[in-house]
Amino acid sequence: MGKKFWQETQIVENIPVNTDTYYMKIYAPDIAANANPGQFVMAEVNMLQAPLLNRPLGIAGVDKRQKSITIFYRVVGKGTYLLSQKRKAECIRVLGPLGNGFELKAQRPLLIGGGMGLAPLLFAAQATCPVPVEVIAGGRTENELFWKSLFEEVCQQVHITTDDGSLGTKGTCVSPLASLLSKNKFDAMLACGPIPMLRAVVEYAQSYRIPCQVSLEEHMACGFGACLTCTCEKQDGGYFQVCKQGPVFRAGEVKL
Amino acid sequence: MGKKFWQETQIVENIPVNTDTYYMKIYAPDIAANANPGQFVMAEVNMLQAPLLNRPLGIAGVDKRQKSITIFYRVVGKGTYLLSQKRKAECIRVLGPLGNGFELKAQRPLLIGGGMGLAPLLFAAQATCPVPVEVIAGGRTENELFWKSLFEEVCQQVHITTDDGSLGTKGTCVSPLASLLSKNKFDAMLACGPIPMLRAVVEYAQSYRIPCQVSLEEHMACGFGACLTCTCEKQDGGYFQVCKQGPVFRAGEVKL
Amino acid sequence: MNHAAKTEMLAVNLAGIQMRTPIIGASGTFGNGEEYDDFVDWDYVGGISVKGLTVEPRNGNHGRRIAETPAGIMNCVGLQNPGIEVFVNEILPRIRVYKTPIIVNINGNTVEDYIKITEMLAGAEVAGIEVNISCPNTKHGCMAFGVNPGSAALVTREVRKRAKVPVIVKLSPNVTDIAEIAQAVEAAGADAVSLINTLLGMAIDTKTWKPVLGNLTGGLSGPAIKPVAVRMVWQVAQAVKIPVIGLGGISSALDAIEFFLAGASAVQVGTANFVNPKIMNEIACGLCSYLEEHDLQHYSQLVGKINVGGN
Amino acid sequence: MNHAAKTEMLAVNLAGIQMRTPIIGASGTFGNGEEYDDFVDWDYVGGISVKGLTVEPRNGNHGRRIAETPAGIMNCVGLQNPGIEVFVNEILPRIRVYKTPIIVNINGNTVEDYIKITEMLAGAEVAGIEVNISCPNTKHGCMAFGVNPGSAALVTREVRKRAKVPVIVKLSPNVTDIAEIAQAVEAAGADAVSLINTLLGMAIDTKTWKPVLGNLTGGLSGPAIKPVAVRMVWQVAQAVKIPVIGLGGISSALDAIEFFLAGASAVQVGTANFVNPKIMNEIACGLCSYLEEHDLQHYSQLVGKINVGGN
Ligand SMILES: Cc1cc2nc3c(=O)[nH]c(=O)nc-3n(C[C@H](O)[C@H](O)[C@H](O)COP(=O)(O)OP(=O)(O)OC[C@H]3O[C@@H](n4cnc5c(N)ncnc54)[C@H](O)[C@@H]3O)c2cc1C
Ligand SMILES: Cc1cc2nc3c(=O)[nH]c(=O)nc-3n(C[C@H](O)[C@H](O)[C@H](O)COP(=O)(O)OP(=O)(O)OC[C@H]3O[C@@H](n4cnc5c(N)ncnc54)[C@H](O)[C@@H]3O)c2cc1C
Ligand SMILES: Cc1cc2nc3c(=O)[nH]c(=O)nc-3n(C[C@H](O)[C@H](O)[C@H](O)COP(=O)(O)O)c2cc1C
Ligand SMILES: Cc1cc2nc3c(=O)[nH]c(=O)nc-3n(C[C@H](O)[C@H](O)[C@H](O)COP(=O)(O)O)c2cc1C
Ligand code: FES
Ligand code: FES
Repeated sequence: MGKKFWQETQIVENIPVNTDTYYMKIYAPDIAANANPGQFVMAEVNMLQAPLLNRPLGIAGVDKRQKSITIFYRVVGKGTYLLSQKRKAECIRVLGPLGNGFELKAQRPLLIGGGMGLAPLLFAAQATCPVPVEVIAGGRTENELFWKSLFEEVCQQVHITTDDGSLGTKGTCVSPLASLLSKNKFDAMLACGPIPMLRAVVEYAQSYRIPCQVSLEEHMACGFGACLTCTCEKQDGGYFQVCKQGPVFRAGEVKL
Repeated sequence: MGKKFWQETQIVENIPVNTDTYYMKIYAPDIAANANPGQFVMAEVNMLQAPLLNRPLGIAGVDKRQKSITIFYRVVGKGTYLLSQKRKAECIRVLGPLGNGFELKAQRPLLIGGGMGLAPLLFAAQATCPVPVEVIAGGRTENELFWKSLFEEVCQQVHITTDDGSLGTKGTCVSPLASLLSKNKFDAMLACGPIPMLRAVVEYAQSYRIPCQVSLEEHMACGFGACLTCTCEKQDGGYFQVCKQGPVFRAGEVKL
Repeated sequence: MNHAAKTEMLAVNLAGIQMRTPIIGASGTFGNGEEYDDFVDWDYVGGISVKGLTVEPRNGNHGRRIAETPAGIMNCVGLQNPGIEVFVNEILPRIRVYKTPIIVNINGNTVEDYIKITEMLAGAEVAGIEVNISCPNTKHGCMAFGVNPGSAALVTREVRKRAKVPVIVKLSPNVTDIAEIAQAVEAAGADAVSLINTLLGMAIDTKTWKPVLGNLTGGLSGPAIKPVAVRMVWQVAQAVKIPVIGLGGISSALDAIEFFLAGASAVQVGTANFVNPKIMNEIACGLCSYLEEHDLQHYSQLVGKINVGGN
Repeated sequence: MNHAAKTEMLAVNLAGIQMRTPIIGASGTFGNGEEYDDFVDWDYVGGISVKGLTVEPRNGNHGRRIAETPAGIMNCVGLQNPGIEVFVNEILPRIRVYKTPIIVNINGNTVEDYIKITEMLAGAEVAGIEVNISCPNTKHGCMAFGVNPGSAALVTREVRKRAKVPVIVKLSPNVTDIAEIAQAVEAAGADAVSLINTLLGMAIDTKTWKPVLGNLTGGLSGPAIKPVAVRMVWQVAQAVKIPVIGLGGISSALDAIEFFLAGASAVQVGTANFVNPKIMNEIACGLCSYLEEHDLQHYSQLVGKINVGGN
């Protein structure tokens, strides 16, 4: 983790991209200048009122010219609801960039993301470009896959899956893996999404011997290593701090 | 206190009238139909979050045609700040009408109000019309006296005072009393404002033997008689509940 | 769901008190019920624990009685009440018409006070007595009884001996070991316990340097204290066999369900009534919907069902 | 106000520890200070109470460790730490560069643990020892010591005998009479007391019927508990002569001032650091402005100055 910044700043844009998901752009020069794909920010939702804690949100991209960062968030509870109510030009405090991001040295990476797990992968895809990136983007229904066009801008190939088959292949983002892995020779897999999905991805990666990185989520109080509440189990006993040693881990390091 | 209504309703308008004071119109058919001048509502500020409690606000008027009530409130803390952030058409829950209002049988009443104390008096003036009403409206500076034109619509005479002399007579709303009372023969005095002001008004009323009613403020949890937290001292020992037996009292009843 | 289906899911006989729902208005926050008559459907109010009563009328505390705190309130009403006689002769006849069990919350400075008030209730048609040994807002007695197993048991025993109705003992959270005190009052004959009363708190005005409340300290209630209340209900439910009535910060059906899972056979709703005077009805309905969604026939299927093994 | 003026208003010698401000980072919430190096100006950090240490390394609790509550949080970290040796040899040399007093928060399951850890600190350059007898998140010991005057005194005495630096004893709020325990540790030689640690709480997941936290219960902290903390600081400050360090929910200068008025000679800031990593600096500056507005030369002019007479 490099230098972290606590920026008291402004919302540039906060607009819905579908029924429950929002796109937010925040003016944050220091964070934008230092962010790597896979890192996240802690965003204030209701400064020291209820709910109390800042919310962890993956950085989905930076605009170095506008000195801003972008995030995508789904409204799932009070904190994200309050975020969604904030207006353009409203003040917000945001802390970042936090955690360790992805290692992006591969020449032929495969990105696999489910739901909001696609947010950090978008940034990874942008950063990897012009190296050819392939992505599997999974969601519950078509409605969730506003991601498609975003990834198409920066990826060589975008595979879409939906639980209900309303767009792309019917199934989860794990479904296309078998055929993709047997067809192409990827030299890295980057995954972000729910734990059962990560488990399945890691199994594939191991059987094809492809180095795999996973990005985890845990409940966090501070986001920068001070509280020890965001633990995940090390493969060899003891705990990692997800916010500091993660959120991106090499597949073999952590118990999923 | 008559029947009380808990209305889950909508904000019709919420607009600033000066730097720290807002005018809010709330659609509330049952409250509008039953409200008397001097009564108040409890308005939700942040439903069961922090701050927890509803806020007492005097009813400044009703629009029977639009089935709405109007209130004026000054932003002094978190609750009123949150109210000020609410938008047109946003939901709000509001409880009322609460408490006992003014007795309005006089033929020549004098109304005396300081600051936000003018809110219930505006409703009283409207309700008393066409009986000729005279009002002394006091504030700290000209900026606070958006009340002037509102009262001019319904009063025979409006006397303005400001602490700094920026509008009307320099002084408090008590200053003009001596000369007004010696000139005219009022048969009722209705006062609302800070305690020291009320004390002074009551003294004048007593020396001129004019029946006087005062409207009090106290910190309230429920607003409808259930919690016993809003007490003021009875002249003869024990306590009144301001929300239920008040907020309007006859001058002799309460210790100020 | 229709009305009959709902009442079937929620009816309970609690330590001898027959209630239509397990959701009771908490003492001091539900007035004598009358104040809520414009708002609630009495069919879904399991009972009313009336404002705390004493033998003689009391004026309550001087000065400011309420302060807001983060996600809570502090009060120091100090048991303002008209005395037990006025209650029995004037108030009780008025509120019996709601046809919901009336539980009388009794308070005293001495054991004799508790004895006397119980005797004065002998002929009254009330459903139960709640012995408050946990009020933090009076100078003498009350909370003092509740923080010591011996004195808690003593008061319980004397009241139980004389009471004609079930006796609920209301416990103070301002103690090291609430389970020990619950066991003591159980052994002394309590038919049920209710917990928690308010946590003792304080606020100081940084403008005047004076205490915000007239009585210096006050009782903290509301959502802020819920985690402490759930923990204590869980501890007490494991320690005693008599029913446990849980309260402290309940303001939604999910909150109530947390208390049931922790082991409460019924709940009381306090501070939340001030913010939403219909909340008890909303909790009852929310509880029914939850039961339906989870294919449960009766709320008692939740009671004590916390799954503590293997996280 | 310039820097020199501010430090003059805030400097204090607390029970032998020379501090630039009376605002200390609370144990377990300020890491080892390093985590905050990007955010704070160390000149305004009165001291660091490091994350609780034990003789041997500890992994901490399994499962979820944090839950949000209304205006608060509950944690069950369970004293995850690298052990005292690693602290002394690796961490301490790194954090001494901040030139702010390092207070070592020590924990044990037995009196022998406390003795051993104190002895292992004998050669270390630390400013003070904070004896935590109030951690609610470990299966054995710790809080058990803090809820009983006898055992609290015993631990204090043994640590005091061996410590080369001032000894602060951190008290548990989960007790009937915190003043009694404060007096016991004072008599046993404590140089200061700090209070409060977290309130023991619990939350149950209504979806899974399991406890939300991996350790079933957790420690409640944050603004929600502030009224309880102010009350306890006030009670303890009247009962003892040694300095009292107040904490519990402090998240603004006005909050800190409330604790000073109640009798605290210094304060610690905990949970608020998570929400605003610069909060300790903001509190220091806010405190200076308040002093200036009130024509005060030093914050000690606030300490214990609550005006309880005649509301
Ligand atoms: C490193 C990291 C990056 C993240 N990036 C994104 C992102 O880019 N976009 C996005 O929409 N979300 C992201 N999340 C998840 C996001 O932080 C939570 O959805 C948010 O904090 C929920 O807040 P809330 O108040 O709305 O919900 P709450 O009311 O707090 O909770 C609603 C539900 O979500 C669960 N939940 C809340 N926080 C977490 C968490 N941290 N981990 C797991 N479950 C949780 C709760 O247990 C509960 O079931 C990320 C989380 C982490 C740890
Ligand atoms: C019957 C009644 C009618 C009222 N009518 C109006 C009105 O028409 N317009 C208007 O602007 N205000 C009115 N008030 C006052 C209004 O209720 C408070 O200003 C408001 O509740 C403050 O909430 P807050 O969260 O913004 O401030 P807080 O943060 O709660 O408090 C800010 C400051 O105001 C003081 N304060 C808060 N509530 C009260 C109260 N109830 N009585 C006295 N002091 C208080 C606090 O002690 C504190 O010093 C009325 C009060 C009562 C009791
Ligand atoms: C204003 C007020 C008055 C109270 N008076 C009493 C009382 O007279 N007797 C009693 O046993 N409890 C009394 N209580 C405590 C409540 O019954 C309840 O135990 C406590 O508020 C916790 O529940 P809650 O968080 O749901 O409010 C009072 C509480 C409040 C807020
Ligand atoms: C995540 C977390 C970890 C904590 N760990 C410790 C600890 O190791 N030792 C200790 O004495 N107190 C510990 N505490 C308690 C705090 O130091 C403090 O007493 C408590 O949180 C109340 O203060 P606050 O409300 O400002 O947070 C911890 C608190 C939190 C939130
Ligand atoms: S969230 Fe605090 S250490 Fe990770
Ligand atoms: S505010 Fe509750 S009784 Fe008056």
